[in-house]
Amino acid sequence: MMWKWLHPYANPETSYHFAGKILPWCARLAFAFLTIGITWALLFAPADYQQGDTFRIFYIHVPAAMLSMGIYLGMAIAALSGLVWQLKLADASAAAMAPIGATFTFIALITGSAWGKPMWGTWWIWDARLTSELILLFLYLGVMALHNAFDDKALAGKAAGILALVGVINLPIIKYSVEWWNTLHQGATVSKLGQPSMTADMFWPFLVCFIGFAFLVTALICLRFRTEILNRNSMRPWVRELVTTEVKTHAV
Amino acid sequence: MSNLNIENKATSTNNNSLLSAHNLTCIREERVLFEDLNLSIFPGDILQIEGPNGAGKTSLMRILAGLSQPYDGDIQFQGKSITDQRELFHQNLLYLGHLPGVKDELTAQENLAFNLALHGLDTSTAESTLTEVNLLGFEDALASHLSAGQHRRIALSRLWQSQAKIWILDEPFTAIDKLGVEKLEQLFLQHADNGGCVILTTHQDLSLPAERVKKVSLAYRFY
Amino acid sequence: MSNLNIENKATSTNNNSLLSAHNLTCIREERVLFEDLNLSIFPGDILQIEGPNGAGKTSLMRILAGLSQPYDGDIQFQGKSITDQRELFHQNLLYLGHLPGVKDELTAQENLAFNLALHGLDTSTAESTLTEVNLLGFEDALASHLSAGQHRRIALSRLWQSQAKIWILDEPFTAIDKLGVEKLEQLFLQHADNGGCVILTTHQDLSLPAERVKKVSLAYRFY
Amino acid sequence: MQFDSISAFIDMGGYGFYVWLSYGVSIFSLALLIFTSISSHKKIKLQITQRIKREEKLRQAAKLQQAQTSNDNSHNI
Amino acid sequence: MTQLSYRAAFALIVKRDLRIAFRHRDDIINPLLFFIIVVTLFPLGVGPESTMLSRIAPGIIWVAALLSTLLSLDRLFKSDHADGSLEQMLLSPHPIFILVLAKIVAHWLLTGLPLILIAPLLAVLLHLQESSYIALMLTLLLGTPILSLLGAIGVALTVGIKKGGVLLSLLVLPLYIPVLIFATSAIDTAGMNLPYNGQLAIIAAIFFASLTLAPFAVSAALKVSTN
Amino acid sequence: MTQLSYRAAFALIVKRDLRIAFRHRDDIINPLLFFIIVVTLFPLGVGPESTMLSRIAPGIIWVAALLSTLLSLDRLFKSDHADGSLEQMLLSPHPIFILVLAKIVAHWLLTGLPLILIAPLLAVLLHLQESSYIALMLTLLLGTPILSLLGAIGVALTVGIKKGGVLLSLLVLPLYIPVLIFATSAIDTAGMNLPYNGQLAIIAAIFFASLTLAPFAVSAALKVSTN
Ligand code: HEM
Ligand SMILES: Nc1ncnc2c1ncn2[C@@H]1O[C@H](COP(=O)(O)OP(=O)(O)OP(=O)(O)O)[C@@H](O)[C@H]1O
Ligand SMILES: Nc1ncnc2c1ncn2[C@@H]1O[C@H](COP(=O)(O)OP(=O)(O)OP(=O)(O)O)[C@@H](O)[C@H]1O
Ligand SMILES: [Mg+2]
Ligand SMILES: [Mg+2]
Repeated sequence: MMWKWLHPYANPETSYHFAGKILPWCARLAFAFLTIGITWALLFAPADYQQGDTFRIFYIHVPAAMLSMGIYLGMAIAALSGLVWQLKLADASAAAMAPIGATFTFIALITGSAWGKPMWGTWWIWDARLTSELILLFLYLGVMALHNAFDDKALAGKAAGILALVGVINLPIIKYSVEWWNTLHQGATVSKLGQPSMTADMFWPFLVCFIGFAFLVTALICLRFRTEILNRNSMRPWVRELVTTEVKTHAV
Repeated sequence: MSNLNIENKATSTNNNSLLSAHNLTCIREERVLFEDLNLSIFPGDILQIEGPNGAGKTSLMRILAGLSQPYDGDIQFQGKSITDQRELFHQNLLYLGHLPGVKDELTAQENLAFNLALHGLDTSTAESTLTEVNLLGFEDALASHLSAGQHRRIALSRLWQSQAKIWILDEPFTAIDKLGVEKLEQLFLQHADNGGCVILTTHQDLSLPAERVKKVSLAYRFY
Repeated sequence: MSNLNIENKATSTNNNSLLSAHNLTCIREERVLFEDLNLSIFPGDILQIEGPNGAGKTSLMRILAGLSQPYDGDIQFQGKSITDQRELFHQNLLYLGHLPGVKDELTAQENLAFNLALHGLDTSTAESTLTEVNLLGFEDALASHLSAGQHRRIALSRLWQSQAKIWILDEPFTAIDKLGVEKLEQLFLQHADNGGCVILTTHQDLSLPAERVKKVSLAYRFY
Repeated sequence: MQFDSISAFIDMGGYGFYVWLSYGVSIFSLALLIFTSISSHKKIKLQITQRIKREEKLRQAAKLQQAQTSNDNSHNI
Repeated sequence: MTQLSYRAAFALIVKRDLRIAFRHRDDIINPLLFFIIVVTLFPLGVGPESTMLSRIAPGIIWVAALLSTLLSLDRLFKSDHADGSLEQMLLSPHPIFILVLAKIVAHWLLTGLPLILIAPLLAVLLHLQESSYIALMLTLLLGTPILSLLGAIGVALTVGIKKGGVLLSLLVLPLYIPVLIFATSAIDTAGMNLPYNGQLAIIAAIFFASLTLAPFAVSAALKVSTN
Repeated sequence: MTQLSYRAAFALIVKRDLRIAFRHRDDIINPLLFFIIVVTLFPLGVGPESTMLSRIAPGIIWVAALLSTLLSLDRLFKSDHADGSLEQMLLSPHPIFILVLAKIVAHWLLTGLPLILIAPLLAVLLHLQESSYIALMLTLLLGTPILSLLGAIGVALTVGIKKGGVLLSLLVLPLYIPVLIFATSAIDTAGMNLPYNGQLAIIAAIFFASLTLAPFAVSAALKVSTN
């Protein structure tokens, strides 16, 4: 069933154009939501009664942290379908997601430690959540390095797909192990900064930011996905035609 | 298809072929090496794949052996796709590539014996087989202490014991001296006469009777 | 010395020889490969070292190039020992061994340009030189993406630009197709005519005029 | 509006450095990601056009070569 | 032609790998020496106080074990790939996962086992608490096979890549982290005379999971790498 | 034929090595990531308490630096030997120590330098004392070139040997120990707000000694290895 639905989009040319069509809309929506959301977060949202204005980091940190994990899940699903059903496009989308996910992981780490310094008095502690996020970054970098290491993009997709899957099996184990390890040595640090009960005037800017980031991610995936398709199909006639006509229209 | 010149084309319904390739296409680095190649090999055939450097001979041989996946197309062993009967196919296949697969840390004899055992063959004749390839006196020498040609001879010695029907040999004469080349050619002939087939590439001329050797030439395609 | 058959023996006082070997002995794994070998090469010579696999051709070539030390004996360049004038000798030497010395990470052109620059030669002609070895269109391809023969062609392309007098080439025709072999042979002839000399091994027959090619044959010694 | 003045906005209740560091790094890394994504898309297109041009050149060279070799052959025969 | 049984094919490959390693006996001794040297670097780097050393001893021993396994991973497929024997094995008429499993077992026999045997000595050097010794041995016994199994996936993925050396560590070390955490936590717990069955059970679970899954991942990866 | 000046030959080889590394950009990033990952393994192994981590931080950072340099040493001559380019360089009409020095400098630029740049970040992760930062940077600046120089000797000796990987560590790590000891002692001293010129002076002396002697040792070793 899924086959039937997927079939028209399993054609690289169709997917290329489809991604090209939704890309500008996602980009516009992302821009709109993010400008509103960030202005709201920085200027209009109230300061937290305990954490003061550092709470404004929340509006970036949490969406980034959530997306970093969501993208990994998406990448693993894409890699699985690439390996099992030999969908070449799934490999391409997995390849497109890795750098985006890595960037969001990086942002979550940096904003987290910039929040940690005023709140906990240190840039970094070896807390369960922090550590597993750091390891998530390593997993992303491994997948990216493997993608880069192969010249043949089809092979690279398969190899990186295997790694992404092994990583996804590992991820819950890591999370679990890190939590256990941490509680054994010292009390949970996270519970101390238990989530403040969020008020509506904090929740809405957060939601707007989150949606904005989600659209940005979609737009970026479309863009990189198109690049990957071109890279994998560069000897196809339709790619040649597309590129030459584009060059001509640019020249005119 | 303009550049392909295949003398023994066969329809895919012909089932007494040992190995057949159907509509093979190979693309490397965006260059099409060959396209819609069809090819059938029958017992008794000696098939030489010709072509200049970079034409795609090695790529074709690796695809035929099942080591690489073609961009498109399908390989059949006795009429069935090789992916569906990998183990049976490999029992009937002997492939030697540019790399001889000889371990430097083992002696000549150990190398041969391992290769034979891996294919379920009797290893007790390993020593006498090495004599066939002029390695008498080097049975116990580590492969790393042998010259380029002696090294390759270890790999080639498997041929004398092989019970595989299909031999795929990528430049088997590399670094082999003239006497050795002659001996190998005789062996190919004998193998073909016994109902096997040989697919090989070489840039040297074969001294086998011309009517025994079929040729496929791959031209060099620029785009 | 029973197994050596050296056609152009020269006394060691003969000083217009480009390269000469005096009483060379090489022992590998307690086996004497050759003993008291004397050998002189003059401008205009093309010297083919013959012998079956494992006779010691590569060992001899490496000793002549100064890469290995002989068990006994001495190599002289223009009458003086090469160890006393390493840099001058290396300016006049081009050695290509079994390993081509081509970096997989560099493109064909970068490989050639580096080799030329290392010997103080003009690198601007690198691109046109690659055309000589039929690598037109592959200048910017990474060497790792080329076929076995194309890979070796990159290494051989140096010959077209070389200003070294002495060429020592160990099986230069490995993996090279027929047209390529022909072109190389012409180049050797031209180099010899211009006052250089070529020392090479190959298991193929040379198609050069027999009177131009001098031969040294190393027999295989069992003890 | 939560802030009275621009300087209060920049100061962020004493946490300016941390807040602006977070926003700065985030915006910078996202901008970098967007930039590299766009530029690699352009680069791949450029590469393909270059390859098409080079193939054209090679095709002509091949034709020339073929013409020459067929001449040579006719001599031999 | 007789078809080899799975057992015979497995034994054949294990024997061959052991023979190659014993031919260069250094191959067995060197990872061990590396392990010892890395462990001894720490007292030199962090100072010789015994209370602190004994605190960090489990961590150091396990990190050194990870690194020394990592360095020896190359032996698994790399040299076989470089000289073409891997290709020949993939072309042999046996299921690939048998060959893969045999190579992994040989690797563990050559690197994991010696490591376990030498570990008590290093524990003495680092003043490990006496109550932790058994936990150390048990975690090593269950943990080092996991290192070989997961490492094999990394090697199989990078075997076709030139200079995969450091890339390999990037791929493999994150996968090793759970083993590291549970093992050191078990040893620490044992040091406090508390029961550590929980951690051991989890390590055992990881072991069985990787034993069943890794050979298939490795086979798939090898097919990709040698394409 | 014009003879290249020493300077030009030196620059030619440095440029080539940098280009090869930049071609696979991973070659620069990966040793760095290895460094980071190894450093993060320790907190996972020994536990997250910040006082203990800050005590052992200098040792961990330096041991990780040693190991990451060690792993990248292969790049120095190994691949050049495997494809025959080393032979060709030895046959070039230049003094060998020029070539050797050029390759070592390129190696340091590609591995030592990035390490120095990333070190402060890792120091943050390990809660290094604030007063130690400058000492950390200075010791790395003087120490990492020594690692490349001494490492080159080890690689040159093992380049002809198959699977020299772990043998290399055995040869090289003992040579690195003095650097490790003086560097960590300098950082510790700085952490106590005491002067550490003495240790720095010794490291500088080792640096100059190895700068003058190592290239010759390497040249001699290479000649033996390629015989
Ligand atoms: C480098 C440091 C940090 C990292 C790597 C990090 C990482 C994460 C991750 C992975 C999440 C999970 C998102 C999800 O469950 O979907 C998260 C959520 C969150 N983080 Fe952080 N964090 C860091 C520092 C901080 C600090 C210092 C604070 C506040 C004082 C903080 C507050 C939060 C909050 C409030 C959430 C949302 C919790 C939820 O809704 O589940 N984080 N962070
Ligand atoms: N690294 C080595 N260690 C020990 N002995 C060696 C080594 N290399 C070669 N030999 C011995 O030296 C002999 C000659 O080797 P060499 O490579 O010179 O032969 P060759 O004439 O070049 O042969 P081929 O035609 O096969 O290349 C070999 O038979 C071998 O026994
Ligand atoms: N690993 C690779 N990656 C990308 N492209 C490759 C690779 N190997 C070969 N190619 C490309 O495929 C083409 C054919 O290579 P192949 O090895 O099949 O040639 P061949 O006919 O065997 O040549 P030779 O006679 O030189 O061995 C080469 O020209 C090269 O452009
Ligand atoms: Mg080939
Ligand atoms: Mg030879």
